Amino acid sequence: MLITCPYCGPRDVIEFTYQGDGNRARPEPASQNFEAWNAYVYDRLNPAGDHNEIWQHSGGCRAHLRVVRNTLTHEISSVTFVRGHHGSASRPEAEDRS
Amino acid sequence: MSPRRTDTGGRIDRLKTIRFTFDGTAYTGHAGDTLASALLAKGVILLGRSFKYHRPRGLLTAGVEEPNALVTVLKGEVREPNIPATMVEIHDGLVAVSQNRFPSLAFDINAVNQLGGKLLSAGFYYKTFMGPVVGPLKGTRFWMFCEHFIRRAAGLGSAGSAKDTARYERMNAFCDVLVVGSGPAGLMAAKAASDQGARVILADLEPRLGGSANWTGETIDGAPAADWARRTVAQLEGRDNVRLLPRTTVWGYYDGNTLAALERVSDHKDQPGKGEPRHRHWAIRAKSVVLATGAFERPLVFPGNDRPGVMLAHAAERFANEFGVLPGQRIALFTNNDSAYRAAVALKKAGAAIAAIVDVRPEPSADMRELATEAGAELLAAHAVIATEGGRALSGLKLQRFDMSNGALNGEARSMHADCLLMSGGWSPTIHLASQAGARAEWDAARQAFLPPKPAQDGPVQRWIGAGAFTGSFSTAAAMAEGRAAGISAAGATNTPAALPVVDAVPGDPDPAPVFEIRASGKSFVDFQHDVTAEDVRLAHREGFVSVEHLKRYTTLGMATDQGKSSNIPGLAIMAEALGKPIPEVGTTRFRPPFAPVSIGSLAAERFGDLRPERLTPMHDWHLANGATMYSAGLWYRPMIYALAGETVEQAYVREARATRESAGIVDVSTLGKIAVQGPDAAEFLDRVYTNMFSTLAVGKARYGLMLREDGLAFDDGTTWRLGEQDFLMTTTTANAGKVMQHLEYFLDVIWPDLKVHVTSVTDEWAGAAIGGPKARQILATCVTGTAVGNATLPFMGIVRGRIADVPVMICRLSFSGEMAFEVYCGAGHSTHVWEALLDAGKPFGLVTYGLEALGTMRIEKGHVTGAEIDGRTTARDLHLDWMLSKKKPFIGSAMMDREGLIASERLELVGLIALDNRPLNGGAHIVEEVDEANPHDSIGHITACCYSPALGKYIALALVKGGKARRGTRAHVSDPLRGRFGPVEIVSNHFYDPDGNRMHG
Amino acid sequence: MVERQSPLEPDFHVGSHGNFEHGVEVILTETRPDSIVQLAAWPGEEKMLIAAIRTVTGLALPDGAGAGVSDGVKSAFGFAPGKFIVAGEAEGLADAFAKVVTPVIGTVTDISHGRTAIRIAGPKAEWVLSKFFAIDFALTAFAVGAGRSTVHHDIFAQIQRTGTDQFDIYVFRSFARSVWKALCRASEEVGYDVQ
Amino acid sequence: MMAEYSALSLLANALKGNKDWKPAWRKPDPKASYDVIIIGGGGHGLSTAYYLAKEHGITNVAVLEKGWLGSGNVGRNTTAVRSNYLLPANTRFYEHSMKLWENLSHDLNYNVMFSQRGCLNLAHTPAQFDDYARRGNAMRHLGVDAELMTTAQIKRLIPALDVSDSARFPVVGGLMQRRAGTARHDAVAWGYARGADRRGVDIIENCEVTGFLRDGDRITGVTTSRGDIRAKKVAVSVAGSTGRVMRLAGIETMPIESHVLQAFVTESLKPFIDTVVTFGMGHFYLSQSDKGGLVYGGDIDGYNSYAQRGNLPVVDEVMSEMLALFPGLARVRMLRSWGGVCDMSMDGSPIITTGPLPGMYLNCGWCYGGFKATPASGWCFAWTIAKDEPHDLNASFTLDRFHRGLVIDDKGQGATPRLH
Repeated sequence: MLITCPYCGPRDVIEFTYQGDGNRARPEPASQNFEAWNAYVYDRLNPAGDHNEIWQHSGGCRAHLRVVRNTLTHEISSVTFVRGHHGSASRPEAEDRS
Repeated sequence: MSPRRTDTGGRIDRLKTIRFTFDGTAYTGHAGDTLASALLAKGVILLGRSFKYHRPRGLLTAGVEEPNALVTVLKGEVREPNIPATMVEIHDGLVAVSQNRFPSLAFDINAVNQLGGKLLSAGFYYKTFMGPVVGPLKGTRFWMFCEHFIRRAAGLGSAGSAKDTARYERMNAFCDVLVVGSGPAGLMAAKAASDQGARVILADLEPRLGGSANWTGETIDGAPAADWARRTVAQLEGRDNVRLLPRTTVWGYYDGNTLAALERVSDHKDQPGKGEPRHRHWAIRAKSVVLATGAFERPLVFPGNDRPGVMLAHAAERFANEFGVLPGQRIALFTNNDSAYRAAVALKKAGAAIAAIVDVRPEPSADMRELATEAGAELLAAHAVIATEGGRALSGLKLQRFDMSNGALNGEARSMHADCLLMSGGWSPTIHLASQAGARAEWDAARQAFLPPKPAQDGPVQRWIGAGAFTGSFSTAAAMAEGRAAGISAAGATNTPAALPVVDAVPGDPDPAPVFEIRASGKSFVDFQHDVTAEDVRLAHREGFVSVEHLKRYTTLGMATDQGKSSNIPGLAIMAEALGKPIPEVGTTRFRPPFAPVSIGSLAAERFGDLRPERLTPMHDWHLANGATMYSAGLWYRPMIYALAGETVEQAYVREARATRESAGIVDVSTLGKIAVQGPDAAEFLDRVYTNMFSTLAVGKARYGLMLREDGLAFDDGTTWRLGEQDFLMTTTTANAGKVMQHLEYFLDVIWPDLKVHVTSVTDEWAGAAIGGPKARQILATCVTGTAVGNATLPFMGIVRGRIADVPVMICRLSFSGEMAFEVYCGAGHSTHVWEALLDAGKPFGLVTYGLEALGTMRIEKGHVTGAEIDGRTTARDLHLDWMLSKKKPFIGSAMMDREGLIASERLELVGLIALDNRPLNGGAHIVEEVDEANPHDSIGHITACCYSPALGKYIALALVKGGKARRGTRAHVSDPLRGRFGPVEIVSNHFYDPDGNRMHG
Repeated sequence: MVERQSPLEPDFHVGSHGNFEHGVEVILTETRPDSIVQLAAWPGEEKMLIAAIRTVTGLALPDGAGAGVSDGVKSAFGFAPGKFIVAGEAEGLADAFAKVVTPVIGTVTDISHGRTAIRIAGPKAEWVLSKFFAIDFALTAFAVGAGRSTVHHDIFAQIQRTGTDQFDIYVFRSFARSVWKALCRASEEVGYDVQ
Repeated sequence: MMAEYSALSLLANALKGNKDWKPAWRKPDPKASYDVIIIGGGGHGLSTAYYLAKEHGITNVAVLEKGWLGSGNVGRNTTAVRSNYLLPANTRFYEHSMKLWENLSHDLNYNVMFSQRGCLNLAHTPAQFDDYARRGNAMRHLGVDAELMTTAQIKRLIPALDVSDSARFPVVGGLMQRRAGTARHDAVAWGYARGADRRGVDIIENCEVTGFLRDGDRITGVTTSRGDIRAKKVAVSVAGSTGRVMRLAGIETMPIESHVLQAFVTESLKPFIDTVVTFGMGHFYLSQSDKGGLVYGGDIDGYNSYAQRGNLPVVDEVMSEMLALFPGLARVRMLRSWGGVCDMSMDGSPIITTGPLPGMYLNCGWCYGGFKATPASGWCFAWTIAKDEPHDLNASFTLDRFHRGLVIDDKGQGATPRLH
């Protein structure tokens, strides 16, 4: 499986660490809404189909990526930085050279 | 030259003689021979024994799909079992032996299994061996008794335990177009794609590229097809955008067009070159893939079809044309299609006598009749072979008239003499890789075969393109046209018409008659290696195992080393007939990697003999040179003890710990995780990450911190030093360094992207030496320049910068040992220099080096926790660290840490233990209220760490015990049935030694 | 100043090794720069940081992910969004950057001791590296000067292409000896020199 | 009622050319309603049906299987059976399973080839040896067999194992459970199917559940590809597809992720190893099937998947660990690999419970442990369905334990399924 890192370009899955379900919303740090906390920590959508998930390019630029991947076919339809990197030094080199 | 060897033709070099042995007998062959062709040339017909009935078997095929002729190749003590003789290239000194026979291939005791016959029918073992309900053999015992013998009768070759001395390697490759298969279609594809400037890789599992061009005897552009192939290969070799990979089996089609291939680099050589691997494991990331993998010929199912001397028609053609070997002198053919006629002619040309062509079809075409005449063969249309004769080698066969409309046999049976019978049951495209890629095969009634799906126009991105026999285009001309087109579009260009090489091929209709089995009395084999007969398939049907997967699993059809390459379709056909359904409704199995068996060594590749890298501290060589016994901790190596001559481990660590508490000791702490936390929001970030406050920490001071997981359980601990307003140095435990780093990065990237904080691993930047003991400060005073180290300048948890032996150092006064102690950090490249300077300064004060054991001993005496206590199941409260849980702010885990399960009484809590019987304790021992050595029960906890405490003069331990805090001052017992250690202990506080910390505050 | 100790010492054997009788196709060495600095810009401040690199080193770092430059003495390349490695044969590069890279722009982290730089050069350098790293080393995909962050199992590596057939590999010091031994072994097939 | 299987019936049939064997189970059409519907014709669903009939006399039961019977993980696992867990809740449950295994072939009149050849966990550092001692002692304090082995004893038991000091991770000892072993996985599914069928249970293949029939909150049946079927009780036993089926009932999230786990088998070999062995410095387990193939596996691929196909990194990792233990196997060849979809729960332990909706019963979250659990899982689930309350053995395998902080985390990894 290849994941196209917005910074590093297409890389083998061996370079990435799976960080799980990207739909989970972490409550405000001070929140006392325990149901929300429990849902955030333990409950998963786990869809059969497109899955919004987080991967860290731990064996590369170490950025966290928001990936939409089909759990039935492993087809990846989109990869973006979780944290916006608007800086010009974040464009894939490939684009600059093609 | 042997009588079976033709004088000319083929890929072999008749001038080069190769010497090898098979089952201890010396043979000769020629360069270019496979073990199969060389033995066949010598008239060796019997090459193996079948799995279940141990029936004698000869060659069925000439290639990778061979189910019968499996051998073990020996390289000294190292064994390579189950290799098809058809895939072994002979070289001088090759040693091969046959398998699954005792005492010999010719006489095999287990052949008695054949008498078992119907008793050993499919699935018989599920119905018996259950044994008596009572007595010594009840339960599983009787089965295990039988199993012992069954296991020894089963199995093919033997694996060895001698370490393979060969080298294996990985190769990561990237290309625009990967072409799998180098037949006419593949060669055309590679050529066309490379013409477009694409980066091309062409792989073929055979040593010689060219595929069918090497043996069909057809001519291309007026020259023998084999010559055309050679010319084209030479052309491609010259292009630097093309990589040719002969002897390379593309076996796996993984996600994202990642394909796995096995290159047999040096198996065919007497000796590999210096540093040359035996196998290379290619991971190929291809933009697009051309599958030109050809097709497999199918056997016909009839009584005695497994007798040595019965072979697939194209295999005989290959042996004759590619290796110059005749599989027999007097040959008969049995077919349901035209392709066998070409084989008949080829063998005739090669010098064999063709006894007859037996064709199940009533009216072979005029072309075929002509070919039969050309082959000098009697053509028996509407006939079938109903039996074969001979012992361990074919001597003749029986025929009868056959009506393919109803499968009926009629008329007089007739015998015929022949020493070789060639069969052809039609062809099945090699769609395995496409199937791995997720393609659903489609049944083609005309071809009587599953074909790959046609590329969908509006479908998703086309990952692969097919060409040649793979798509069901069995004619060479069509294959070449498809190959060229596939190569061009794979390269992303548009196809333009161009003149194609002119093929002069033997005529033939690609569609076989829908005949798979001749039903007559006697064992008719479907899966040759596993001895699955047509009757077994019908039995599976009778018992309801009718879905294709049940058929496979119940009869083991297609589960042998050939994975059913030649048996799947005949098996399906017989089941379909039993069900009265068309074949596609029985279904086909999804093929899974690998296409053909792959050496495990190649998959381990560079990690064979080197599973994990060694992680070394900067003082590693010094430790080794100075008598340290090293301890493997994760990937790190750390000194365990520095034993003096004759010392036991306990004596050594007791001496080291005692000396440290009496004067001073020094230990390498470079493995501690170190993370630079920098930026305007660094302090705020640490407040959120740690349970306690860090924003209040003054510059030049350090603080002990505790982290929880989101779920509220303890995660990691360590000290963090504030080096500047926006600049912190965090330390973590050695084991969790990587996990903590990812934890921090996750929160910064995903949860709090607004925080301006950078985290960087600087574990390897700093070497660390912890020096502790009553004399520690004096020692520093004598060697540190540029700063004072007294209480005023360097109070507890203070940090100063100075120099030792002209090297800049950073010193923090903190203590794990419980003594007055300092951690001295310097650039890793200067570590040994500083370490030795400290030792020199320490000599007059009796400074000793100490290792992990003494470190552990002193931490147990102090009751500090490590990974043994922070084990992912304990809370801060369980470890009496609740004083660190800030009430002033939320932090990671704060919302979850008070859930009912985490604050329940009866949780395991940290306590100290003192052995009342003054005997050593064991890690992992359990704690009970009442000892019951006979049948231990009611554990209330376990020991996490233990030692002999020189400070207390007792054997002590840390333990996690149910409601432990409340049990302090009470008695319990260790219960360690695994090691027979039982005895009384006193439960005490985990702070055994200097609980008020007077010594370290000093 | 005290000479720095190389983590490779016991396994650093100058000379020809492996299949060198058939020609040496790879040269392995340790570049030992005095300074290796990691620079990281806050989002949006990358251009300022690139300017700072020019001020301190005179290197004109091209903009763009993974872009880099090397003048033979000093090198700089991007390895992550807004993050750069600068290496040079001068002590105290970190201090020099600390003066120029203000907290508004980003952070400076000295890793001069923490990383070991191994250089592999020669016609078979790509071939040998491809035995370990799953990235495309072809010149068309990996330009001279450019940088890459990648990994071989447990070993994280930052690689800069400092020539058509020359690569500088930055690895964590504690892993350097394992990496070195693996590279030597993998080069035996093609014959190699240690210099 | 079909004939008992025995050496005699085998002989009698052989003499008649094996023409009289009857189907191992009927292929009935679904009735309009049942007392209990079990969704999932895998090992757990079939054993649940079997014990409902055998232990509780509930025989008006249908097992609905979407594809072919046993097509899920019962036909895809590496067949190890053991009860060597650390935490009491797991140890007790798996030990109950072990006791059922020990009599299963007789109970089912079907040879499931349960072979108690032992399971050995290798330790590679003194600290790990103590960890295994803690686990072994925990087992012993619950009456489960366990013993520590020295390196020398291990070398005698597994001659091919590399126990040299030069190994990257030398073997310093191990934890052995003698009563552990392996079984023939398909036979377990077929044996339970035949056993349930003989007691009147309808096993309905190629019958996909497409939705739930409800009366308000209450589940009253299912809609299927073969029509609507009503039932007093509907039990869900579809580990691997739990998320998909629960979604049909309107339950969007679960404390479960579906992950693909790969397994491998080598070509058939003469007897090479007589026990199940696991590596302590990675994730690797190996045994040898009676046909001679070495059956082995490692970690899940580590990302959500329902695809039953894995990728290369795990393949390479597993083979590397295999050769670290058995360097003599480098030239032996991997014959086949496949993938199964695991229900990875948030603490690595299973869920067997009533609910979460009225009329519904749930069995899921088996992680790596499903096959060995097959008998006890069905036994406990049948009890829970019949009595509308859990048995002591599965009382702690609830769905709400996560939120309440009552997790059963044998590995101590927290809510990170890829680490369990």
